[in-house]
Amino acid sequence: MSAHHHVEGQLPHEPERATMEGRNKILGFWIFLGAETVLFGTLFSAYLALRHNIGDGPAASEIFELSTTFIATMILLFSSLMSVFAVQAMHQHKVKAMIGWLIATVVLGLCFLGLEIFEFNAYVGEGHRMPTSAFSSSFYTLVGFHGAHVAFGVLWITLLILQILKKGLTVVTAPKIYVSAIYWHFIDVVWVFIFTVVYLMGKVG
Amino acid sequence: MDWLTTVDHKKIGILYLIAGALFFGVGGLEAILIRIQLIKPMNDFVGADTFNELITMHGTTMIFLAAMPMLFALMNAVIPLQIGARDVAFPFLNALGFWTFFFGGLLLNISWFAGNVPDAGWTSYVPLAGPTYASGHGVDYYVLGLQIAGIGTLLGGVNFMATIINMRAPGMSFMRMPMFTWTIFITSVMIVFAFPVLTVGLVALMFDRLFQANFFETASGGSAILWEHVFWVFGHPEVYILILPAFGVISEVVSTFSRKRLFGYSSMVFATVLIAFLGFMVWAHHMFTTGLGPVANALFSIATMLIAVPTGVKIFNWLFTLWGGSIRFTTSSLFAIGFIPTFVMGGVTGVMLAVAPADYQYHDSYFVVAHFHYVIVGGLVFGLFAGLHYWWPKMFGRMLNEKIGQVTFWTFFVGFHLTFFVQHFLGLLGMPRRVWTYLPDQGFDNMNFISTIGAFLMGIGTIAMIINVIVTSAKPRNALADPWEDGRSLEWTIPSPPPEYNFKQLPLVRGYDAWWKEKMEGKTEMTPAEPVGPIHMPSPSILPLVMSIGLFIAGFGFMYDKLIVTFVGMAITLGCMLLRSVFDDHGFHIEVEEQEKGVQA
Amino acid sequence: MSSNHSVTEGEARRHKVEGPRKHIVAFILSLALTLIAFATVASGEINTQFTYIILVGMALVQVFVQMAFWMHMKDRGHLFPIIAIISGVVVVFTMVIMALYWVWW
Amino acid sequence: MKRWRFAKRLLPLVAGMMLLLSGCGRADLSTLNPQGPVAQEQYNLMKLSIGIMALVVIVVFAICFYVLIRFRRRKGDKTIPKQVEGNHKLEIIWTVIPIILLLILGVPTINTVFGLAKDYSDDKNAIQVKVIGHQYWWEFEYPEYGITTAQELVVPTGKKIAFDVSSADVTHAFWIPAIGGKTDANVGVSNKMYLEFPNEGVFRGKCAELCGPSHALMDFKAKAVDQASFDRWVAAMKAPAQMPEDAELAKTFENMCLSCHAVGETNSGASAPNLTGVGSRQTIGGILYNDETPVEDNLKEWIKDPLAVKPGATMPTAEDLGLTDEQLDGIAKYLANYKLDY
Ligand code: HEA
Ligand code: HEA
Ligand SMILES: [Cu+2]
Repeated sequence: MSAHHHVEGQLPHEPERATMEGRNKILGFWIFLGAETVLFGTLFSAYLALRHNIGDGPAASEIFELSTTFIATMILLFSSLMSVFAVQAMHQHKVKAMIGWLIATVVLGLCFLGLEIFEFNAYVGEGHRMPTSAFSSSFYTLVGFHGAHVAFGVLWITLLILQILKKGLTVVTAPKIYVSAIYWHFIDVVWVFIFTVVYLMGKVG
Repeated sequence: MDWLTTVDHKKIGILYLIAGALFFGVGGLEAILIRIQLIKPMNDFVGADTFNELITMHGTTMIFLAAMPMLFALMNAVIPLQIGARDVAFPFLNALGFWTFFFGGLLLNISWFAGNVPDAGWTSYVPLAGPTYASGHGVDYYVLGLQIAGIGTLLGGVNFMATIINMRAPGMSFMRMPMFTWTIFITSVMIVFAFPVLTVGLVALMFDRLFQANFFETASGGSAILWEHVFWVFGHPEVYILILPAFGVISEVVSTFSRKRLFGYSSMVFATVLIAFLGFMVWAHHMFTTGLGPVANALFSIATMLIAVPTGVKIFNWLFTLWGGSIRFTTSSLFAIGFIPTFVMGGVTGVMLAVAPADYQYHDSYFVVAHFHYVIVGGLVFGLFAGLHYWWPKMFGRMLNEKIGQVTFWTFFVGFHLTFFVQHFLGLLGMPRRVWTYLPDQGFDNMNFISTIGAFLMGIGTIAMIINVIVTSAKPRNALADPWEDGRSLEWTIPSPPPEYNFKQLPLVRGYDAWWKEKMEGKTEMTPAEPVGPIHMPSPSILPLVMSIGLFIAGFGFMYDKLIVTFVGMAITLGCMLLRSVFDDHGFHIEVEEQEKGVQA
Repeated sequence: MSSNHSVTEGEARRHKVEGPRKHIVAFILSLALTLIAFATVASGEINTQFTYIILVGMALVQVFVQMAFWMHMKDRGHLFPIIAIISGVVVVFTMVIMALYWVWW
Repeated sequence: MKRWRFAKRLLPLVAGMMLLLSGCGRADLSTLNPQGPVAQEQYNLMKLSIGIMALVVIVVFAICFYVLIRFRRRKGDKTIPKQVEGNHKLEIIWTVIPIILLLILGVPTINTVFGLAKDYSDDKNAIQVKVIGHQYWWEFEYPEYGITTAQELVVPTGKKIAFDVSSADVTHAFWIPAIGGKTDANVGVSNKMYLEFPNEGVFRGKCAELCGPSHALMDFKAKAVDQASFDRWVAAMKAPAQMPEDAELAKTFENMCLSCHAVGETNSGASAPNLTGVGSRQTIGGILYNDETPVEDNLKEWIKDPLAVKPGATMPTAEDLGLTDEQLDGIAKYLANYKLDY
């Protein structure tokens, strides 16, 4: 009866875990995220230690434009949701829907990047550059590292969309989609902290 | 060519060994030059600048480019075999890790030829290593070289963590893993959580040096102490990353050559985990004199001392493994047995250093140099020698010559104690470390002379080992599968050296010391856990090498501010990543008939 | 055989129906938490110490929610991911404490 | 052959070392020969810890040797020893005993940490000294007296000396081994510590943090004198600067040297060591001993080519300054005779 569920070529419910390679990839990626946690944690520590050392430059509460970052936060949150939907679509083997969600994720990611570039640009206009003060250096490094992660994520997911279009959803491509989704959520989680610790707390003083 | 594209963990292990040995030679040569300079007061064998370059490169090379890769050599050579796997979880990443390490190390050492050598100590404290006081490119080599090599190490850590979690043979639960596998597992965990800290520190230093950032520039509100924190948050776990694998080697060697089960296996596991955990909580013991205040000093003192307890558990467990055993003295077991008292001497001076007020006296004196060479050379290097002699037949199919091995051990052992024992007293008598010379008549002269003599003996020991390797490589490959006859774990169940796929059939593990258990029940091989069948293998790839070359080129671009070069380098690396992502590696299969051939060859 | 069949079928169906809702709830929760944090700062009425506590609290809850639902950490078979992240967090925690400790005292 | 020669050379050396160790090193340098209460306290901790460590090492060595001798494998021995899993009683013993030993060590450690962290910077009875590390020399400022000296710290016996240690360029560390442990000289922040000098004498000080090529040569002296002598020294330091008698030479000295250095009250806050009374210091540059070579020669050697004495030093050579030999001799002579009576 159920034999047709397991015919050659039919994908299991969770295609990302179907092969040893897939399971390795997911586990390895989680471990990598553990390392990333420490990476961002160190950047946060440096930022926390230096954020009041503004030298001759502007202070956090003077330059931060909360409305922009709030919108950016919303965008990133929303794109995280899109990415969850993509994985769900994958589990249901709805390839078209999945690609749709992924495209939404990427587009929102690009919007976020655009906003961030716009924001940095404004700060630089106000004399807040990398060499301005210890605060500015640690700020740009922390937020810039996050931005670089977003940019990498956008490229990566775009590439995956192309691969899916070419090769379809298989036990080889599925783990990549799954892993990239986890990566995307992780970036979102980091941003939650950046928004809180850098922007909101910076505004409070 | 084969070697440039290999993704086979055994071959990568050998590559790590060759590169590590090469860098050990370089670091050792630097050590010899250091010791020659210090042989007598006011010596002018090398100048002050050169001396600082020598100690910096000696420390950096030895730790990152000699010790770490040789550990990775053993990890690669042994771990998949010990857990009954055909390869690591990510063979491609494994190759990539090796090549990035290698090119990072190369970049660092090219500094000798570029005439700009890092000279701020292996700890590169700012402001001395900052843009103002180290305006040449010396420290840039340190920053970029370590950054690139660090990527390789991090990849290795992720890889071995995943391998040990996911790739164990059927029946091998965590509490049945050999002790060496356990220590490598914990080491990998520590690598994963410690190296990103170094990455960030190096990024910050690089930004300061290349883009006028102000992390450590006190004039613009930066903090020099921040660097000390970041360095040691990484640096202290790093020293346990170095020693834990050695602990693992000793556990294996001691138990094999005393024909006894490892005493207190579960407490050993627990102690390893505890050491790793505490290892992350004690970094400020390198900063007692920095001025952190009495509360921090007191807390870090106590936390540091606590590490003595789990370490002691290990020491006594080894001693009681030997107790009641039937101890056979080979080069390998000599090094392991030499390790125990030597490491204890280094460990107890560590606890002395942990006494913060006394450390105000010891800190940055030769006492510290003595301490860490006792734990690093007397611990880690002895462990490496023990491990290399122990697993050599498994790696190369040939037994190392025992007679030359004994020469290696005795010259190295005696030379070691001669070199470093007196250094404790040099420190106590008031000799600071990192001094390129010293005035006569301060009570330092004789002991420095003794110390230098010892260093030469260690050099002779190392050369004996090299001769041994050369002599051995001319012999036929005739090592048995279980050449020490008392092997206990899975690597001794397969031919030496193992075929490409390691295990024709994955073994079924029925208990701790899997192979020993079968032997005791009179079996001559493991029970297979799967039928004979075609074996899937990953394809070799040149990409890891090319990617690392890309990073290497980008490193130069960063350093000399040539945007195009940076861009080309990064493009090569990213392009390779793209290729890797787009073209799936389907690998190939080794069919059953070929497997038969493989065994005969 | 047939029971096996119905299980998979049922599982798949549950995923279909329950899945999105769960994630939308997580999304709304995140949204709400962000808004609260934002409002706390924007209103500017509560004192600094207390604001910090609220902010960090909100962030932590939100991260927990997202990790559990979106990163599937509440699902089975995520023991090692949890260990990986928690160990990372422990390391980070000691560092952050140290950074703060040494700035304020 | 060669080996034997080594051994022959080594033997007396080893013997010599033993002698040396029993003497615990120079009294003005060794940490094992404490000359003040701070070093004494640290030495007490060192002795306690060495005692505990010796115990641990002896136990481990004893078990080790016993095992190695008792349980060696005889040739051809094929017996399989009993496979022991562990022994809870033993394992508890070697967990608990180290903990106890560490407690014995930990309690005095904490006490001393807090004891040595006492801050005397507001104490009226303590002498305040601001220590500033420079590449490669030490500046000592006495804010209460408004005087500044270099390379030779002068302190009265019997009083607490409260140090405020910082650096002008890179990290250094301020260390007088025989008197007490070191503290880092950081840039931008200062560290407090105190020392006491119960005995008169000159003690050797060292820089203990790598600070560049001449880190090894960044020595200084700490001279402890009695209170009366100290008062005379302060007075002499405050007296008007004594300039070269020869007007021409005075002019040269002023133009060439005082652009960086200072004597007396002139040019305070200078970027190079204060030269007041340099002739009566024990060393020139911290490392050229005046009791081995006459001060004047040392001064000449230094002024002629400071870089030859201390690689990386920032002082220009006589040639770069355009000093003639005559001027050099004159300045050296003048400085050699610039002595303080105290
Ligand atoms: C492999 C490397 C390694 C290892 C294993 C260790 C192990 C230890 N180290 Fe070491 N250490 C270094 C490498 C290492 N260290 C290096 C490289 C530096 C200098 C870096 C630099 O500045 O360049 C350094 C410096 C260093 C310092 C800073 C000194 C200074 O700069 O002022 C301190 C201070 O606390 C310290 C302490 C310890 C302690 C307590 C241990 C403990 O883990 C030791 C534990 C072991 C034992 C104690 C022995 C066995 C135990 C028993 C037999 C039980 C009974 C024992 C007792 C009750 C005491 N180390
Ligand atoms: C893994 C780490 C490691 C190892 C193995 C060693 C090994 C040795 N070290 Fe090292 N050392 C450090 C890590 C290490 N060291 C560190 C981190 C520092 C601090 C640096 C700093 O202050 O920043 C230091 C500092 C240091 C100093 C103090 C310098 C100073 O403060 O001024 C001294 C001085 O004696 C010294 C000596 C030695 C000696 C004699 C050896 C010997 O054991 C070496 C023996 C080996 C050989 C002699 C090799 C011989 C072989 C050949 C010559 C053949 C050539 C072969 C080929 C090319 C294949 N070391
Ligand atoms: Cu340490």
